[in-house]
Amino acid sequence: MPKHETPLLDQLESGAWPSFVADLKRQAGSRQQKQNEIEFQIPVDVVDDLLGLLELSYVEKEVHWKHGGIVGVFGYGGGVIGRYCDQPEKFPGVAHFHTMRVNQPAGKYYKTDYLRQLCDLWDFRGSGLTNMHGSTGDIVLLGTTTPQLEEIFYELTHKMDQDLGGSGSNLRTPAACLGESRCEWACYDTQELCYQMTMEYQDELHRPAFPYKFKFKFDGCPNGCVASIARADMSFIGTWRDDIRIDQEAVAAYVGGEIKPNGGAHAGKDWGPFDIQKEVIDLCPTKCMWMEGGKLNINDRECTRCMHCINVMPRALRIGNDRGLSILCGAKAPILDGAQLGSLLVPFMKVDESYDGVKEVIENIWDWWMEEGKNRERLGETMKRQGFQKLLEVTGIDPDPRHVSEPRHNPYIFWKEEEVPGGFERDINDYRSRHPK
Amino acid sequence: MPKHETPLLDQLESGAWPSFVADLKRQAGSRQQKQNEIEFQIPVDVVDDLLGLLELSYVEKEVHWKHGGIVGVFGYGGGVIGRYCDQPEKFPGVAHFHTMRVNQPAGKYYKTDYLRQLCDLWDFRGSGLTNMHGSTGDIVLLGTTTPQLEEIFYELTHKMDQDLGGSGSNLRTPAACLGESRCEWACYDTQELCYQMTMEYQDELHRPAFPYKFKFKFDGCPNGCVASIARADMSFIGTWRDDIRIDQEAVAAYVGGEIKPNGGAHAGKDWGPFDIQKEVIDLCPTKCMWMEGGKLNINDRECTRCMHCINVMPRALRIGNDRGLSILCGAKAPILDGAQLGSLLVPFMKVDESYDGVKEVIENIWDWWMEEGKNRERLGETMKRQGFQKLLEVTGIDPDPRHVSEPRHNPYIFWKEEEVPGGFERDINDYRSRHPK
Amino acid sequence: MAFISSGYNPDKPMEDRITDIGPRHYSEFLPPVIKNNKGKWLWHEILEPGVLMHKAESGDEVYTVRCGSPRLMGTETLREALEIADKHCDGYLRFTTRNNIEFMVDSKDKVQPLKDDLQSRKHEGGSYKFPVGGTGAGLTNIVHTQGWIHCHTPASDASGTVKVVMDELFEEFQQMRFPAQLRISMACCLNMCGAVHCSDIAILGYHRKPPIIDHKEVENLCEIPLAVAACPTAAIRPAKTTITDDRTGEEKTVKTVAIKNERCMFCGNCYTMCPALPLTDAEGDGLVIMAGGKVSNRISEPKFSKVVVAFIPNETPRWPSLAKCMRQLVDAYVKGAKKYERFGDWAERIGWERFFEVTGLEFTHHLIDDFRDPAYYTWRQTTNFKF
Amino acid sequence: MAFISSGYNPDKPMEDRITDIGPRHYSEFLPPVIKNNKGKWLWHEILEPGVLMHKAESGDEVYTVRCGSPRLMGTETLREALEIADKHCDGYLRFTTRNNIEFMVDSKDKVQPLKDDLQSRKHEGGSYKFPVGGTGAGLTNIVHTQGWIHCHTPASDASGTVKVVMDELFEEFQQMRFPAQLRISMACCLNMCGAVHCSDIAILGYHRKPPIIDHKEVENLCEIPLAVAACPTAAIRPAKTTITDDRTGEEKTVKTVAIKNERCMFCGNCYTMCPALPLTDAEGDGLVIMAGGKVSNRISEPKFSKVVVAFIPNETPRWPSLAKCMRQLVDAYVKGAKKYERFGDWAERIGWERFFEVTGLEFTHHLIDDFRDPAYYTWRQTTNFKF
Ligand code: SRM
Ligand code: SRM
Ligand code: SRM
Ligand code: SRM
Ligand code: SF4
Ligand code: SF4
Ligand code: SF4
Ligand code: SF4
Ligand code: SF4
Ligand code: SF4
Ligand code: SF4
Ligand code: SF4
Repeated sequence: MPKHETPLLDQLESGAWPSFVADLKRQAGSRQQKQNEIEFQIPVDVVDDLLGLLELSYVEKEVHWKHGGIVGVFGYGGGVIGRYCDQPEKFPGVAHFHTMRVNQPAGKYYKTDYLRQLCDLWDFRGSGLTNMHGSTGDIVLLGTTTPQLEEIFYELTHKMDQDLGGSGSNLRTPAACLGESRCEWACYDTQELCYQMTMEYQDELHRPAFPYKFKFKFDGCPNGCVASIARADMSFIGTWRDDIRIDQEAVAAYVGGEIKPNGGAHAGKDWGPFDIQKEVIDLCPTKCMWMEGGKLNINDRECTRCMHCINVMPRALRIGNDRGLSILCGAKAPILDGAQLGSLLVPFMKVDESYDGVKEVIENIWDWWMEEGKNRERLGETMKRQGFQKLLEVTGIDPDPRHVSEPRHNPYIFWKEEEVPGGFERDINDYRSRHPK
Repeated sequence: MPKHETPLLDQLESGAWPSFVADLKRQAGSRQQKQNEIEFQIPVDVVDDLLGLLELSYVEKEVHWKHGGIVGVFGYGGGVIGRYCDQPEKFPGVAHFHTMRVNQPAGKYYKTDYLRQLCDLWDFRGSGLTNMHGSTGDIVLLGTTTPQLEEIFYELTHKMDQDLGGSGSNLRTPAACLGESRCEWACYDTQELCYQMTMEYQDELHRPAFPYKFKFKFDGCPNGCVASIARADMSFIGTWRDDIRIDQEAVAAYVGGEIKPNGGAHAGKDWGPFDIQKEVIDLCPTKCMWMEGGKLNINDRECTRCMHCINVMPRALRIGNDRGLSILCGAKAPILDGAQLGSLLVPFMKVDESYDGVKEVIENIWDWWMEEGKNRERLGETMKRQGFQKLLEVTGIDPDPRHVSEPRHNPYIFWKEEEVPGGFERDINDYRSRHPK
Repeated sequence: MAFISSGYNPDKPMEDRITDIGPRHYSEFLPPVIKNNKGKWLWHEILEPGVLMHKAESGDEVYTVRCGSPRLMGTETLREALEIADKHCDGYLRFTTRNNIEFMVDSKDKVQPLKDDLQSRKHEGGSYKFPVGGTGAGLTNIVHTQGWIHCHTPASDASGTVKVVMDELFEEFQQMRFPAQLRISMACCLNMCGAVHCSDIAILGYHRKPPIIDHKEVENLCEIPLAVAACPTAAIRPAKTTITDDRTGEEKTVKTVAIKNERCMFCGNCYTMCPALPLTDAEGDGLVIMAGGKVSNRISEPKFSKVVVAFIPNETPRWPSLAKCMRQLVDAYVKGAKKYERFGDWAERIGWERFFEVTGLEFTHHLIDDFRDPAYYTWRQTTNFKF
Repeated sequence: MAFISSGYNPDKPMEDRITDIGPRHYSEFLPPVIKNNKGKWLWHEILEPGVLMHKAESGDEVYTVRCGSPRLMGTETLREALEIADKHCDGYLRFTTRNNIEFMVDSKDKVQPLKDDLQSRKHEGGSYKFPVGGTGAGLTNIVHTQGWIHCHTPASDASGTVKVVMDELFEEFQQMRFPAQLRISMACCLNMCGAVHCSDIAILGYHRKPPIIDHKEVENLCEIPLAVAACPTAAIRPAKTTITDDRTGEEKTVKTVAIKNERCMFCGNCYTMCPALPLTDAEGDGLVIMAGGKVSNRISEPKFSKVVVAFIPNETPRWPSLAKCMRQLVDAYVKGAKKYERFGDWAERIGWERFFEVTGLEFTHHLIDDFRDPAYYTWRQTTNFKF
């Protein structure tokens, strides 16, 4: 018997897609069932009350959570999102309903024993509800009470060897595509770099000292499977600078129809026989490919490594051998000044085991942004406000046409005094000697 | 014997391109020669002194004209640009050196008797120097003295039936491409519309009542030979909405190499034989053309009338029959807020002899801009500041996807109160009844 | 419910404290076939919707079966997934960047039983627990956010809208018959906790009424200068007003803020800084639909989604207008786009004037950019348009 | 030099006054063959550089011979052109929108004598008076402005720079061997009196030093609030300062303005409003080169020119660095562009990173946009670039 009637939510149980309502009900039921087995540290009916509160929102079409409260674990400035319900009398189970962000392992692989341990912990000390995963990448544990926060943290660190992720004005939990672990296109080890940078900057992750949040994301190649270019203050995207490796036999096999194009990604519809000219060569954005004597040719100097041809013929074309990454800066969601995609700062950098190159860029940027960034100003906005030139200056990177999609079209150039012979100070009397009034 | 030594300027007499220095010297010489024939009303050595002053600028690399002075003819707020030299002792001939703008005939055709009359007038009462023409389109008479302004105006109006053009915060002299007079692509009579609008708005042209300058330009087709889209607050650009007329025999003649492509515009270099596929069909920006059975086909519904195919094969392809014009608004040079190109406001309008449609748009825009435009704010800047929606509102034009190159990517929609059920006023107590603190 | 301590001593928080240990190293969690072949993959193939095979230099193969998930999952369902992983996959599984679950096996014969197992599991209401799909040129999971489940600023629910849209388009999750991959995202407010601003189709919660000012609370709850500074359009200024004390009935003057309603575009940023400025409103709140964004650099550059529907009301619980709109968008795309053509590339190729025609959506003044200087660059500065 | 009255009576300015009569109606000035066939033209052909033939429905033909002009012309030269028109063209001629002169005849046999006549006329220094050319896929006249000849704000001379560039590229004016038409423009200051902002190549006079403040004059000559408002970057604010009176030697406090030099980008807009803020400076002033703009809607949309060289000094009288730079730009374009490809379309196709390589121009920080919000849209938001 559900605690609250949820006639509206019930209508979301039908339909093929996994129903979160069904899931919540299942969870609510299991808590009821297990209340004798487990000494739940937060209300048994937490999920029932969540359903009730949600139903109220479905009826009223308004949110019923209060503006977040500041709660957390000692010494950390992030990792917990405080949340209180505005109808605690009706729904006492969710009067407190804080979220904990658990730093996911890079690439989001798990062993079941680890996750089971987490489930046990979370059933015991929390609502049992999770997001696998949050948008930033964390394991999100949804809903617990204030007294449990330290307990959970203690168990996570002591028993599971596992730390919290970020929230607040600090480095947020970095995330990576699966990269080399299972992808033939990874130009560097995204998981390892993600792990290393997470470890290197633990202090920045846990103790907010930034003007605002800051995100790292690691994509192994320009396909962008972790969408770093859209949602990371610093995006690390794999690339290469030598030639695409061509297996002409495999090209012939594609042309001959022996291998399905694009790894079979279009198999659900009859698109007709594969046409290398139409499907690859004509679609190459730089038009740097051609067939000659049955062989595929690429003028690699003109290739921008967009991945299209490689995506279409993974068995014939492979990324180059001289691999590294590009760094782009400033991506963010629209608040405050409009959304940004990452802007290219470092066209190419090799990744070595010291990670010195990467760290230098990161730290130069942070030094500047921490000095100059206004309160709640993302890196992208500081870049907009102070200019891309400033970013180059603080990172010691030379201006390069690769930094722009096109040169400025306004001629409003801010010359610096030291660049102009004679400087800016002029004497009006000297001027008037040549130009009487 | 030149009055001033001009060793630097002299170096601009060589070289193939018509030398303005040679021209100035010739003019200076002729004034010296004719000083007994003609009772010059301004100094004989005006051009000599101009050469001297210019040489000084070439030596010093600084301009020697003072900030413009306010001079003009009675009752007009424009048409004259006051100009005084900052070295009047050394160069008394150009102590005053005002410019008069004479409203050119649309399309800039002339009979020699008219221009000869103008030359006589200008030799007599001015420097004899002209710009044929100024950038806006006027005949520019360069350099006269203040007392001559009314005299010249009197002679222009009484003897030449000719008025001044614009300057200052008013309607500027409208200009047109040659259009139907000599071009097969004119979609409306640019000269006539230019003339009609000039006459209709004489008051606006001569008596500054605007926040800033305002320009009309009239292009007969999207080739834009008077560059209206780049430099007119309102650009009138011819277009059509039915089908491109195809002469298949002429198409065949082009394909067969009998007619040179693009009217022979590329004849100076061997580009190889004409290839209709590569040169026309593949370059069509909408890819709406194809050959079938030796015949050229156009899916006119998808054509954006970019003119390319017509430009390449003028004898085979002709503009449609259902012609009219598009109106674009807001083009301007970079001062103050950056340059603008014209933005499409009216996709299509027929031009009838009453010109009511065109006038209605113009006047609605002026009413708004005169009310809302700030001092020295061009229409384009008012549009930017108040939004394109406002322009639609004041002109009563329905929003249309043709108004945008793409819909907004920020979701920052300014809803109006009347659009939102229940309006904006809400009662905090009512809110708190559902959402206790 | 007795409090059971973990061992943590609130009086000595630093005792035994472990901090800054970071996440577990991913290598602990890699299935052997993955670990052995890391960095040595040669190519992959999608064997059928939801089933990938990756081939390594060593000759090894890993088969991945991907299945959908509502992301919002109780431990019950999660444990069920772990069970499956134990049963078929030696106790390993992973989650994708779009919240699908991936089960990996090291030989082909293990695929079918795994798949059958996953497909067979359903909730009582009839929905799949682990529907297999989400690969290739088809629909994958909708990235989304908290909505009414956990956040304080949403203008709509996330889980509900996602469920409705995935139900409407479910077939496509298990098919690969789109011209290219189609990425739908949902964010429940303008903060856009996701890559909603760069999605093929984005569903966005949006408020349409300016904040209500709770004058009694502003002074207590907010730093007024921060609230003022938070507003991107400078709609807010400090103000004073007279209020009646709830208890004493006395009038008193308090510091508060005033909002120029006509300058507000409802972003809620002031509310983030000041809890006394709530926005939520049954009639005001609803959804904006954006389309044509992308993230990958393939063929064309990454790009922002554009607003194509200014408002869809919150028709709980099944948002029929939303579902209909998504259907219109997807159908028009599938009908019109060429192979490999992403949604936005298709819209740009046919032109936005055609886009509104073929999708049947209405073009309203709301879709014309009027936010700051860059707005100009989205107007049409050419005579090149289609009738 | 006695004053000779036109008939105007300064004491009674309204007597006999004729105003608002506008320009002459163009139809008075159309040559008969043009007038007879207006609106009935069928097609045209460029017979050779500078010579056009237009064919009318009636079968009539008009032959146009176009020739260059420095635009800045004395009546002497203008009268010479009129003579030619009388001799060959029944007393008609016209000027193009780019300041070339066009002589029209109504039959083919009249073309050669006309052309020969035009080509034969030279100034003493050797330059042509009426060089025939300027048509088709070649170079035409440079649209330009006043420069040191007549304006008060130029940062360079217009006529001189134009002469130098046209001399350097003169051959191309009489040839049609470019991939497409090439439109060069010159404006002597940021006011850009021309379509410089949308030219294939643009030469722009640019100051690089903030205005000198003539404190003694500001109060007398300027409305300080207007000067303050004129500054697009808010670099100017009202101020007070102490000056010494020229005559009396007394110190007095005057109202003036102060300028934050580091916020100034030298646009000169303050000088337009306030003569006491001159900018001109021998070392500061010079040229900016922009490229890749266009006006026509052909194939691609009209677009702005981009800054490709931040500064070229005023090397009077023949600006050798300017000439060299123009040569580099034109040569690279001619070498690299495809038939029909305008300068900007070529640069975009090869990518700006290649553009700087093939033109040999240096890419400096000045070329990166940092003016206001739209600057962001010119940075590179993709990994797609060429090494
Ligand atoms: C939980 C999560 C959504 C989810 O359902 O997954 C989330 C939830 C919140 N986000 Fe977020 N953001 C989450 C990922 C993101 C992302 C995506 C990403 O990181 O890749 C973005 C867009 C990328 C970016 O950072 O720009 C994002 C952009 C924002 C913003 C806008 C920031 C901006 O600069 O535009 C805010 C507003 C703010 O910071 O005040 C915000 C604020 C919030 C707050 C804290 C609400 C607030 O105003 O204080 C939300 C708390 C909800 C709650 O009660 O649980 N959240 N937020 C995501 C974090 C989970 C995790 O750690 O894995
Ligand atoms: C004479 C002429 C240049 C020429 O050599 O041809 C000219 C000359 C001046 N222009 Fe211009 N403009 C001339 C066509 C233009 C054009 C081109 C056009 O009209 O197609 C433009 C760009 C288009 C536009 O209007 O945006 C143009 C944009 C400006 C501007 C910038 C306006 C803006 O909104 O960005 C200014 C500055 C101002 O108005 O204060 C300006 C100001 C001036 C002033 C009046 C100088 C000033 O700051 O007060 C110049 C007087 C020079 C003189 O002493 O003779 N002039 N001016 C052109 C007018 C001749 C004619 O009537 O035919
Ligand atoms: C598993 C995952 C990475 C991970 O670390 O979790 C992944 C895995 C693969 N991606 Fe991806 N992509 C994954 C998210 C993404 C994202 C991010 C997103 O959607 O938020 C993108 C960018 C989306 C965008 O542009 O908006 C992405 C853009 C691509 C592309 C570019 C496709 C395009 O047409 O633009 C490819 C290439 C292709 O599909 O041929 C690709 C190709 C692949 C390949 C084929 C790589 C490989 O060789 O193994 C993998 C299987 C593809 C498939 O599912 O059809 N992956 N891929 C993510 C699965 C998400 C899911 O559950 O659906
Ligand atoms: C005479 C003139 C109009 C006038 O009213 O004075 C004119 C006349 C013609 N133009 Fe033009 N255009 C004239 C200025 C322009 C301008 C304005 C400008 O440059 O300031 C443009 C826009 C330039 C731009 O896009 O930046 C212009 C862009 C065109 C185009 C588009 C070319 C392109 O590739 O984008 C064509 C079509 C063509 O050339 O095939 C064209 C075609 C023509 C044709 C063929 C039209 C016709 O059928 O008669 C005329 C002869 C072309 C030739 O000279 O090769 N006309 N034409 C102008 C001559 C200027 C000059 O002396 O050089
Ligand atoms: S971003 Fe590239 S390397 Fe990473 S998973 Fe996607 S395709 Fe593979
Ligand atoms: S990666 Fe892209 S740019 Fe390079 S050759 Fe392949 S399709 Fe062309
Ligand atoms: S704009 Fe069009 S109609 Fe006018 S002259 Fe040029 S090509 Fe002819
Ligand atoms: S006018 Fe342009 S868009 Fe139309 S068919 Fe010709 S080339 Fe194509
Ligand atoms: S998008 Fe907005 S409402 Fe939704 S979780 Fe993020 S901050 Fe909260
Ligand atoms: S909702 Fe946004 S725009 Fe409106 S007042 Fe608040 S901060 Fe300003
Ligand atoms: S561009 Fe500047 S300097 Fe040149 S004429 Fe125009 S206003 Fe004067
Ligand atoms: S020159 Fe321009 S930027 Fe500099 S102070 Fe004057 S108005 Fe401002």
